[in-house]
Amino acid sequence: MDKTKKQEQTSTHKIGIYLWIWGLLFVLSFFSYMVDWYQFQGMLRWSLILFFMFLKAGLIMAFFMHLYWERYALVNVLLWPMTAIACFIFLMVAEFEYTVFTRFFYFVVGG
Amino acid sequence: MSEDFNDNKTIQAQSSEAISGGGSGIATDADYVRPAEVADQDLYHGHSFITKWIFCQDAKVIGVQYFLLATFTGIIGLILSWLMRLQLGFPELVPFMTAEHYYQFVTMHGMIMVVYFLTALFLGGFGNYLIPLMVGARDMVFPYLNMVSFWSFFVAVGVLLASFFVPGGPTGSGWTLYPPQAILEGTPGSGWGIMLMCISLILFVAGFTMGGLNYLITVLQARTRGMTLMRMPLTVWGIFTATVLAMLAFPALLVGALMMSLDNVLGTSFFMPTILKAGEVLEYGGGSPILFQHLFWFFGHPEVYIVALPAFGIISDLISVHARKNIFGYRMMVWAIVGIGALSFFVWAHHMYVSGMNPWFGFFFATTTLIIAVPTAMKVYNWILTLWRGNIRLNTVMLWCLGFIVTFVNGGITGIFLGNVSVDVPLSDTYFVIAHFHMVMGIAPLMVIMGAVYHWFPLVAGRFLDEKLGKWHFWLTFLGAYSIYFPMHYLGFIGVPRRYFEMYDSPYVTSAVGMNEFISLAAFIVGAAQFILIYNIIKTLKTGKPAGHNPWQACSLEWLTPTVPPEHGNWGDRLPTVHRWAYDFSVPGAKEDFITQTTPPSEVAHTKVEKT
Amino acid sequence: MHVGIIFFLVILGSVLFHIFTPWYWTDVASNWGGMDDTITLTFWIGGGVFIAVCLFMVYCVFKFSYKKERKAEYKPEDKKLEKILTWATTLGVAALLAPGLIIWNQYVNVPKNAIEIDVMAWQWGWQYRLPGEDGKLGTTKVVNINDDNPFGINLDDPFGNDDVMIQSDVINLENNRPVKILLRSVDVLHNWYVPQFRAKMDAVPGIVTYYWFEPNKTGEFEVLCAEYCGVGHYAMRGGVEVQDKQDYDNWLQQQETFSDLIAKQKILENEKTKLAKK
Amino acid sequence: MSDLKIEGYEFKPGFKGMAKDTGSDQTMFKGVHWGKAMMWIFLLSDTFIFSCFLISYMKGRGSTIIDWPNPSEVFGLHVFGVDVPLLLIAIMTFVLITSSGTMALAVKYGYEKNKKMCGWLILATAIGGLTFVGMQAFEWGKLIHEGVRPWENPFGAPQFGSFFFMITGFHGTHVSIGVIFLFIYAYKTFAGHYDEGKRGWFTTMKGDYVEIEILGLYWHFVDLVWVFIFAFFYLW
Ligand code: HEA
Ligand code: HEA
Ligand code: CUA
Ligand SMILES: [Cu+2]
Repeated sequence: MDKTKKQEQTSTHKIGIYLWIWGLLFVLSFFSYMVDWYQFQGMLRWSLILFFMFLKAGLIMAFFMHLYWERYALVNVLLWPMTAIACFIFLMVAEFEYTVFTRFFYFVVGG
Repeated sequence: MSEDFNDNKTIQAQSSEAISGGGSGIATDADYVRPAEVADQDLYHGHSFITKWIFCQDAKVIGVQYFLLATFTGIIGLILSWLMRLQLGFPELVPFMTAEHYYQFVTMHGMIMVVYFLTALFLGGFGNYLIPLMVGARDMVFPYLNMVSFWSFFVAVGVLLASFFVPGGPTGSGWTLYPPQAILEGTPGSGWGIMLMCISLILFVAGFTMGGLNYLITVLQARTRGMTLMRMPLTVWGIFTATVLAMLAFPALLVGALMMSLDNVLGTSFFMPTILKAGEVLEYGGGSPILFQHLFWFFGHPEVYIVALPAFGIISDLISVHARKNIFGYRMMVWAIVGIGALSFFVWAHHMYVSGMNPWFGFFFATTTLIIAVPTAMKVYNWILTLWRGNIRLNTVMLWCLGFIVTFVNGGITGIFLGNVSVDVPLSDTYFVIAHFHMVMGIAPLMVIMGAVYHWFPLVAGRFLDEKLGKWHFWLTFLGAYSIYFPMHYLGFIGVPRRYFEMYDSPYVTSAVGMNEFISLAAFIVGAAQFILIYNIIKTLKTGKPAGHNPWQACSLEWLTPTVPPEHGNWGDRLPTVHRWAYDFSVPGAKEDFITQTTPPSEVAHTKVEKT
Repeated sequence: MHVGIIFFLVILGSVLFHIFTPWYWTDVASNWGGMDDTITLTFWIGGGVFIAVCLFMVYCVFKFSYKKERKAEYKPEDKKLEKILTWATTLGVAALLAPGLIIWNQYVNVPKNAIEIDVMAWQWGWQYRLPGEDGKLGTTKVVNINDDNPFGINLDDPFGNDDVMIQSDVINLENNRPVKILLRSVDVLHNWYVPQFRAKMDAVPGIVTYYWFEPNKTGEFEVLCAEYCGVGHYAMRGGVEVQDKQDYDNWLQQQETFSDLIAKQKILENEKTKLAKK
Repeated sequence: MSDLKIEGYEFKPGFKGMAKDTGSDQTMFKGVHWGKAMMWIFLLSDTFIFSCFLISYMKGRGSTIIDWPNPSEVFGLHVFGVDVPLLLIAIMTFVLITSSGTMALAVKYGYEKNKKMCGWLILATAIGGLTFVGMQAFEWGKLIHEGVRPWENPFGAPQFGSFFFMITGFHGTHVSIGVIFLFIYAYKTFAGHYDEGKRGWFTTMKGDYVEIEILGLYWHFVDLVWVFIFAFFYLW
């Protein structure tokens, strides 16, 4: 195992890129904190939260976890299963809306 | 410690200069296989009895350990099913059987059979034994982790069985463990029993994850030279895909079990709405029982394919070897396995059509569920098309294969009934469902296990199992099991609900009593017939006909080890190189009716072998 | 040889069993005959495929069993055949799915004129509530449930007062009138299932679920609980009596409403206080 | 990684490369160490665990008809006479990101075989993690003091407490396990186990700097999960 490894892994990335990402993460975290600070509400809040969240997650995965430099075979294996999670999320949104509807309708407001 | 490793020797044998005909200069040579990418694995060789047989790091030993423990739990499950059948067929014979007992038995039977028997046997047992051999690896890539995996399973089984002896007994909540009922009084084992069940499941998942990582990385990263994914035997494909499903599905079970334990112990209300019990309102409120069902089936549906896919894979290999014909449409088979695996994450709520979930889900899940029938159908067609114009050896192994096809297609078709949402409405939660899943999960994969045992026993033990006993075993099991479950569908049509301790004064009973007695009788016979196999194994270990090398004239790697049974490290000094797929049977122009995977093209230049 | 014959007999036996079985579904007593039709259709298509596959297998066993001198065919793939089979199967599946979805669409959409019935389940029994003259059921809460208010009706909900309460596990239904069953449970999951009506749905604590049907045969039917709910599950029975309009109206007349109950309770209390004063 | 070379194998970028890698023999993830591949797959599985937690949380929060407490207030701190919303959480986020940065650098120096830098950076990461766990303990203490329990919550829906303790607890367990390993690896780095390929205590496998990257993957994942928890639990 070690023989082939050694040649390949002597090449690393410049320290600058890590410092950059590091800085960006601080800035983005600060921004998402500001979303709360200024008490944005509604769609604006949601889209900002999600935007910063995905940006941060993306930076961590891509650079700190080196996914940006990995080959597509690995990247795709890791990302495709997320479609199942996405499906689960969408359906559970529909489910909680239905649940809360029946609760309000039959236990609170009636009609 | 250093003498425990023999790395120097093997690494040298593996370095690229030592490869005959190798080197990039002669790349035009038909036999050329590129040099090894990774250095040979160094293995820890145990010396004492303990490191060799108990805390052993050899995947083959671990596989056998898994196999034996899973069979042991399976026999417990079988005994429980006998007790259930006694109650259902001849209640007067078991006056000691209360409803509590009955429900505990049903629950433990279901859970043991699905998780601790089939999953452990296919993935832990066959996976461990066969994956490294079939892909040409020396062992699993993380032998230590693999060992821990088995012992976690061992502890999980221990905890599970311990629940029979705690106050209140094991949980009787049904294997689906639905809250609120699972953790409320009124269900047997709602205190200790369900707790231990959750703990045992969590241990199982943890242990399985360790094993699963091994299987996956071994297949992905430790294949031998020349072994591409599209040359792997379908057995490996089936187990591999099932492992992927398990790694992604078990988390949902883990989360569900954890949250339910918290509801039980801390009094949180994840799954618990306001509940009135014996005139008093319990301190719960606001939770959602349906959420648990979603979590459970997000795990549960992939789980049923976790036990089905290895069966699909193994059966393909057995049929191909014993019909002396390549598996028909290998590519399609691989894609079907992968497709079924992927789709199985999008169909879970077909178990919940009448659960009171958002009714619009019915459309979505009925569609996805029926779509999954298409790749499955392709697999069925390819099995029978492999028989077509084959040269079928009607030995015991092949009999199990034929039995599998009949029972699987039967169970699959009833799955189509249930998947079609409005057809499921009258049939859900009746014996039709019981019949469906025993046919497709209880019997069909069992046929595969049996076939696999008869097929690979000569490899593991070096001797053939007795054919005559084998045939008895097969016919009793197949005909018996078919006559248990085929009529059972009709109980479902009448409307007999599942999980009924007895039907008592219901008008439905009268006509069903006779059938229940018949089913129970068949169940006793089938169960007893399994002991033929155990007898056969014990007898054969001593007196069986020696098998020698590659007794079935198969092509795949596991039969090509230098020693039979294979030793630790599998391949002696040098790893095999692979030049073709695992199914070159009856190639026109070849001397024999099979060409092994390691045969270089130059040796069979005159034949019409297709490039794979 | 005998292998093929036995497998053939198994298939033949299955078919014969299906034809001659004395165990089959009860006569449908609701509008969901469409479900039976879909099952029948599935039987034809599915059963046909099952028989075809198995007979093909039996044929292969007869025709191609081992002979030393014969060599099997070598044909890894047949793209065209596989394509045909894929499409044929897709077609078959679609043919099954379409009617299934159409019926499901009817199942989840309740007709406007359906009468709502509140089915309340507990371990281990049933009771029912019908809307009164206003045609509407009052809202409920589990915490309100006590001897004076067996259904947990919210006292400040005006719709609740005239609700008809049937504290019995048998309910009467009017023939040929669609009912919307509203299911509610105070403890665990249950399922109000009458095999003859075909329809079912779980009662889930914490929410209200529903389904509908239109009974079209008079008579008595047994209600089975079809979702596991603890040790009493198998004994959790109820009854339905489907009657013609006149009988049904007579029956309805005799039932108590929530306000009756409250009034009765008041009288009782008054008497008690009177007694105490004396 | 980017300029990998394997004898007899020609690399292609992008999806073409993916098809080629997948179709090749021996390995599918070219040049990826077994342990690293394992960690990735494990993290994928772990992602599903956290996803299930968060999905359950979403379902639970969405379907309760009792008001959900406003996290911005609940997690606010009263400092210097003013109420600062989410202050503690903000600091925790910054601490965790800091430790993620040090970890990334540790991995880099590890590959450069810079034992000293690598070791110190791992140690810094461990201390960052420890700080995080400490602050989480403080936060738990504060909430418990205010009467929030897994089964009840004075500010509204009881599920708030349940999900809060469960999810942050599970995440905190991950962090704690990570911290333990960070300390062990810091020791192993300083002791030179990765330079001389000393065999592991249990696994008996030879040490290699790639283990630092594997640990790094885990640590970054913990940070990654926190990003999601931060967004969904504290900001929603
Ligand atoms: C190995 C396990 C296994 C397998 C492979 C399957 C396969 C299938 N199952 Fe089954 N199922 C279970 C195990 C399994 N099931 C278990 C354990 C339960 C009950 C759990 C419980 O509640 O306790 C269950 C319950 C269950 C339900 C819920 C019933 C209910 O509770 O109301 C449903 C509903 O959709 C369903 C559907 C299907 C379908 C559509 C398939 C399909 O994958 C089948 C596909 C196969 C074929 C269709 C046959 C071959 C095809 C042809 C020959 C082609 C021609 C066919 C046509 C054109 C129709 N199953
Ligand atoms: C793989 C799964 C599996 C298997 C093999 C079986 C096998 C059997 N099952 Fe089971 N069963 C379930 C899974 C399984 N079951 C599940 C999930 C449930 C639902 C539980 C619930 O509702 O919660 C259930 C429920 C269930 C019920 C319904 C109870 C009820 O709802 O009230 C009944 C009733 O008859 C029943 C009967 C039987 C019988 C008679 C057998 C057998 O006797 C049939 C014959 C079996 C064999 C021939 C296999 C035996 C072999 C071995 C044990 C190992 C030997 C191996 C070697 C030596 C290598 N089972
Ligand atoms: Cu109520 Cu089952
Ligand atoms: Cu399913």
